[in-house]
Amino acid sequence: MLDLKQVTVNYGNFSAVQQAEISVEKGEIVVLLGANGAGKSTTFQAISGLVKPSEGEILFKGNQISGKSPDKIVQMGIVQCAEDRKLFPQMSVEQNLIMGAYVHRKNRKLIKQTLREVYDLFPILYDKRGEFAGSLSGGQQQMLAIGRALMAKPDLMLLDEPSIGLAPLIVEQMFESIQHINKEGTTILLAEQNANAALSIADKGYVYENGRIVVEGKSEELFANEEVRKAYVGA
Amino acid sequence: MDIFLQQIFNGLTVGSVYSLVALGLTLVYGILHIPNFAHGALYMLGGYITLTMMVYLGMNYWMAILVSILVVGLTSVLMERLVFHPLRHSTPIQHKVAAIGVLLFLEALAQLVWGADFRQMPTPYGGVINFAGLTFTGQRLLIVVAAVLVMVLLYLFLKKTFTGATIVAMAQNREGASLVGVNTNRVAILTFFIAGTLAAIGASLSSPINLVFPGMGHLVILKAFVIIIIGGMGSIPGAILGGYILGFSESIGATYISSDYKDIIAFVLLVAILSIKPQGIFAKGGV
Amino acid sequence: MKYILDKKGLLVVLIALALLFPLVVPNQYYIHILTLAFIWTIAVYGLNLLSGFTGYLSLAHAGFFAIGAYSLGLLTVKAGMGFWPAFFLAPLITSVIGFFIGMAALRTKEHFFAIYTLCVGYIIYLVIDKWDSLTEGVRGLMGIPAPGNIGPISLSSPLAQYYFVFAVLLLVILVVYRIVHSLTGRSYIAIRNSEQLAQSLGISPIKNKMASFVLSTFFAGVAGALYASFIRFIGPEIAYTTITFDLLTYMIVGGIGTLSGPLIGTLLIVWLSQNLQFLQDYRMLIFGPLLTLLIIFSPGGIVGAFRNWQFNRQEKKRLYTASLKKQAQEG
Amino acid sequence: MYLETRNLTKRFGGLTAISGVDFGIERGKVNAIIGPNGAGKSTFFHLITGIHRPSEGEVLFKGKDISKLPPNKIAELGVARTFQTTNLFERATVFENVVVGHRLRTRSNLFDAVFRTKRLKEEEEKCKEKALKVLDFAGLSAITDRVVTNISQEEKKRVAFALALATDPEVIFLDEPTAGVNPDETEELSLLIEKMAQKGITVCLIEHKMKMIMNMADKIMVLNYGEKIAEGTPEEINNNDEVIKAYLGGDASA
Amino acid sequence: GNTGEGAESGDNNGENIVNIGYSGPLSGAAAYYGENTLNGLELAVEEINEEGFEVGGETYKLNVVALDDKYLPNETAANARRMVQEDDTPIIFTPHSGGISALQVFNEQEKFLIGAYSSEPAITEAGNSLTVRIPPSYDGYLEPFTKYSMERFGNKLAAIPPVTQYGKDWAEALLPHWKSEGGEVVYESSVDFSKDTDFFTLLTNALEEDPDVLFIGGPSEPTAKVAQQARDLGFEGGFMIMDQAKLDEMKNVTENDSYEPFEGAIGTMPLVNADYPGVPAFVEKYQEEYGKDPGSEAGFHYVAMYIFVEAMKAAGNVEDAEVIREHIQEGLDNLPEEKKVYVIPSIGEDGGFEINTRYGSVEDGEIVPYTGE
Ligand SMILES: Nc1ncnc2c1ncn2[C@@H]1O[C@H](COP(=O)(O)OP(=O)(O)OP(=O)(O)O)[C@@H](O)[C@H]1O
Ligand SMILES: Nc1ncnc2c1ncn2[C@@H]1O[C@H](COP(=O)(O)OP(=O)(O)OP(=O)(O)O)[C@@H](O)[C@H]1O
Ligand SMILES: [Mg+2]
Ligand SMILES: [Mg+2]
Repeated sequence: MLDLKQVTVNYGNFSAVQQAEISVEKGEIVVLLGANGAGKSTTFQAISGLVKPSEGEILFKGNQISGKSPDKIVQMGIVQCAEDRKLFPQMSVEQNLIMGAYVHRKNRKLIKQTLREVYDLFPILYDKRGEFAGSLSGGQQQMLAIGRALMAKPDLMLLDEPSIGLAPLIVEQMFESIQHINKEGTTILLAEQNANAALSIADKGYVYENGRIVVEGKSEELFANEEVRKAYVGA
Repeated sequence: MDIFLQQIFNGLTVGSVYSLVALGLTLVYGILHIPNFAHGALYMLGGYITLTMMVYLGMNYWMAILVSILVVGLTSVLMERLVFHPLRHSTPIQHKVAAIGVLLFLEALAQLVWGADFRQMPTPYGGVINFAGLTFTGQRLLIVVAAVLVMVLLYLFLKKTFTGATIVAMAQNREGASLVGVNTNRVAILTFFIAGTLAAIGASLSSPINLVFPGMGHLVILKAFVIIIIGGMGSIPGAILGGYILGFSESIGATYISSDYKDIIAFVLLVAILSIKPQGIFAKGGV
Repeated sequence: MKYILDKKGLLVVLIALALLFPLVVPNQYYIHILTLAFIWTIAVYGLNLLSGFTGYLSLAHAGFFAIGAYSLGLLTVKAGMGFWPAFFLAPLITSVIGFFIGMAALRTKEHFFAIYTLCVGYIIYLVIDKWDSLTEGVRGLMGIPAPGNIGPISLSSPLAQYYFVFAVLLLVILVVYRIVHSLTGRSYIAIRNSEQLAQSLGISPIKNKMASFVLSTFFAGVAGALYASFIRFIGPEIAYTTITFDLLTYMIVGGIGTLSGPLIGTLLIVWLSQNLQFLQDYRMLIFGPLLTLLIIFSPGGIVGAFRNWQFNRQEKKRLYTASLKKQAQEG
Repeated sequence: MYLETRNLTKRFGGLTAISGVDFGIERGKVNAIIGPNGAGKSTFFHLITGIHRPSEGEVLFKGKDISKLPPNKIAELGVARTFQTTNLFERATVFENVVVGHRLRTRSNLFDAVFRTKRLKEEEEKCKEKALKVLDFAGLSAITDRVVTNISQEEKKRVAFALALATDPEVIFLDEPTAGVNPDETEELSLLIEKMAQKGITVCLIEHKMKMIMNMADKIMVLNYGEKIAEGTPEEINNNDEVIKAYLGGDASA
Repeated sequence: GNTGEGAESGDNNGENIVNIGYSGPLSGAAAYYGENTLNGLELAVEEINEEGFEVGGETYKLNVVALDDKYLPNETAANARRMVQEDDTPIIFTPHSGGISALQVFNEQEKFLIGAYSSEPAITEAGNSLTVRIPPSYDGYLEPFTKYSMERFGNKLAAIPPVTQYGKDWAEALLPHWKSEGGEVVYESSVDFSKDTDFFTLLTNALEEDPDVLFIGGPSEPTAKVAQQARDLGFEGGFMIMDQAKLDEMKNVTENDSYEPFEGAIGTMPLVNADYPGVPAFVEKYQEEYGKDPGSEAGFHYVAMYIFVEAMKAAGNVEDAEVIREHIQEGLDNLPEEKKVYVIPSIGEDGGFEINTRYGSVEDGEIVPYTGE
């Protein structure tokens, strides 16, 4: 479904991602692991079209998408849920969600229905639907960000560290939700530091180190890998 | 009593023009996150284009305004593309200086093309209407009615349409908007176009009661700044209300306090408001 | 942070150039232009201290400049005071007024501060303009004396004034340099960076912001007083926003928040706008776009561009040596 | 009690972010605050460190009410803090960032700056020494001259610690000091935090990483919807039903 | 200084060139005014250069060095320094009192004449020996304006002059005179054309006092707007129009290009309607060149340039400002009749041209000369 071939991203002189090779199959949950600054978010930004790779190509369902603008990429079915959420703070929760369905703006019925699905998934958002997004706490905002991404009915959802700064109970719920979303048919590419939780729901993983992918494999393989265990699972 | 009502009407006229200009300014604030110092130049351009269409090409008033809307809108868009878009990652202060550059350029251009003198814009609505001891002129009534109409339409557009909502959304988080699939370039272009439109309408409506000249933008732009602060930057209702507040405070202030000091009244009012509420009266709330 | 002016050698060369200039090029016009440019530079240093180092963009600067100029003008012309006492009082009066305005203005932040001060500047202009009985209003104030003699040295010739203004400028640069490179200056920069963080580090924002604001108005007052004694005629237009925008432009073009930026920016823009004079009425047709392009292609101003270049070079070097080391270790 | 809050309450409009919290921080210990997102933990810190004024109640530091003091005065009393998001001066070096941290222990003013007085020179020296010392303590000696933009997230966190330490605090408040840091580095950061505590600095931190909290904390308070729902040792908290229900969930080791 | 060997008469293909300086607002809000003044100057120079003029056996031509000063005195000073230094200009024209004041600081040392276009009294009161004030002082208008308006309309006056210094000076001279003639000033305020977007507010207040006559002025076009809006608001009295505004220019911005709204107005005689000998030729040339009617500022600069040239001829010197100044009266005397766009018999003690002013009033939609009878 998604293939990154030899993708390199530079910020000025500095090379944040080097020759990344990633492939995601339909229906999978794939996780990118790595320390801070390893290059996970940069990879996501490249896929979403927010930064331009200086080398390599990105294929989505066989079509070249690198160099396309972010809105085109969303229309093609890739939606990112960014690390810093990027909500519309002065709009209500519901308006945020509706904006998420921007690509389906012609189809009011679909929007209504998806909205109901999202509220079912995150009831708290329903309770707070009239409040400004900016007044939610960190965890609630994260749910809203995921909910907003779901509103676009993406084929592939990119989740950048959804568990950051969330309480353990919420993290648990979050991963359950992600699994649930995946079961509904959305392919998921996830960046995480919480390797333990992430690998337990993922099919496959890639480990970044200083912008390079150093290890890749099935979740079980990564769990089994001594190096990875020591560095990221922390057990 | 008569004079009071007459001054209320006078304030309404001026306030309408202020509101239109301030609205454009406040909309663009959402994209740039700074007040666009070159907005006054668009207003000036609006006056000249309408004038040129009427006087040199013999168009009727409304056709001329339409052309003016298109030309000024496109100029505004061009300004976004050539100046503000490349500067989107830089700090507000740089925007300000770049905008000053644009302003100097447009004023010099107007002077080159149309000369530095005052021009009179003809109006088909020159008639005077006396009613209940009050004096209206057709043009003044037109200003008030047209401005209100334009503002209502704009408000509905922003509130009720998806495209309108994207303008609001983008004002709050540009990257967030692009992540939900909004073509942010297009929205920026649209916003600048609307701002240009509002400036052109404002200028075309008010020029017949004033004059057209290269410096005419200065008349309104500083006041528009005051307005969007009183109204809370980026707030649409704030800009509308602020425009009328300023219009009234000028006409009433000139009558009951002093006409020589009416400018000071407006600015002192603003400074007082900000001293008490550093975020402006209508801060928060968005659209 | 390696500022260009840190390099003592360069500084000495520049000073020598400025000192020798009138002797090598005895051109009244150039001397006049340079003297004026130095006066603007002093004002820009004030603006930069507040806007560049403390992070509060003031748009009332021309107002304070005018207060300095009018203080000197009124004290000498109307109160009959001698030049020197008036010259020392003028910046003090400016900073006292600055103090009270700062108390109110500094409650606001960011754009609000910018627009607040824009309005304050406008009010200052209106007051000067309307208060005829004191300021002579639109007529302007005439007959301001040139600087009085210092002992046997006369300061009335343009050349003497050039050196006098230059000396004041050097003093201002020295003072700004020392402030920026002191704990006080670091506190300002900390506030610019994050007021909340600075405050939680025990730095009092209000005290430091006030000090920076007052100092900034003080320099504006010095520049204004010099202006009044140099042009010897002042009108309300020196308080107008266009002058503020000029100062702002000088600062941005040179490089905001840098030590040499104000000097470089002012000299460059003054030079440029004089050289575009042949275009007469259409000067702004060229100047406007030039200014905009400069900002687009070098947002950090001239000094900023230079520093970026320097920074990138060092960074490349560092990466290069790091990779060499790595190779050596691996090899 | 060394530092305590009494009936501390903070309302934002209609929302009560903190309601009637009584909490005591013990000297020389590691105190932790946990709770679900939006429980009011950061707000609680803001109240103690003066960024917000309480709507009700008071904050007593060594018996003195500090709830009406501005943050800088509180910092002078020896209360330091870090923020949930690190905001350093990206274009300056690590050293330059930290040097200003000791400013509050110096007296030199504009006059000293302009005339380069002896006092200024001495105090600058003092600040520099302090900066080097805390950088060394934070394990950053090797990168003092690097520009902050170019260092890693974990290093930035350490710089933020160093900055707080440079104020010579008696007590330090850390808001999610290890958020967004991988497990390996988390461990190293917790070692650093423990080292602070050993040095005699009272530590109070907000964290979601339970394993770390359970290992490190001497005392834990749990907030939920702005209210204190539990307080006690790690074991007590771990076995508190209400806490499990509100916060920890089934698998507490996540 | 220009004490060197007359670089201004430097050979240029065997031609001797005298540079004439001009510093005025060529950009910004006052650019229109600046351009008008410069146009008059340039038109005169163009004519003079067709033949050149002879001084001490040599033929000279003129060259105008015009610099923009944006109305700022410091820029005027810088421009003058430049022109004196680089072009050795013996005369520098400047059309605003701020600039004039800034030049008076050093023009005597640097030895150049100021062609001062400003009726600000302080310009001549300063006692500067090298300043020539070109426009007439407005004192001459007070008497006839007052007389005419009082006789025709009544003695209640509302004064709304522009906020410029000129407007203030005018008002300060006019109002006492009006009162001394038995009139009453019922309203007094000022209008700022650079800031006011609409004059209805001001006029509503002024007309509330039921005046017989309005005193207005400023640039012609906005002044016309004020008059017209006063009519809109039902004002039926007369106008006294400060000499800066010209009735003919005011007419251009009316709805149907007529004097009708200004019925009963008294102002200076529009240059195009004046009966001075040089007017017809000048107006024709000016229209040809610039496609519009000349205003008085153009006319004055035109005639002043001729007078200076005549003075140079009389002095037998093109470079020494002091000598030229001494011969200005001769220049006035020698001015050819056909160049007399204004008739200026003499230059006063204070360095100001003394002019016989003419007045015009609007009666039945026509401009008629008013002679005071
Ligand atoms: N806009 C930018 N300009 C310059 N460098 C950048 C930029 N964005 C990221 N970087 C650098 O690129 C590298 C990779 O960053 P990235 O955000 O992709 O890492 P990450 O793996 O997502 O880390 P984290 O866990 O902190 O989210 C880092 O060193 C970062 O400092
Ligand atoms: N300045 C403010 N104005 C209005 N409401 C606020 C403000 N600051 C915080 N809140 C609200 O107070 C509540 C507590 O917020 P706080 O940031 O203290 O939570 P937290 O426990 O730190 O959460 P997290 O773990 O997500 O950081 C939240 O509902 C938040 O939306
Ligand atoms: Mg990331
Ligand atoms: Mg928090």
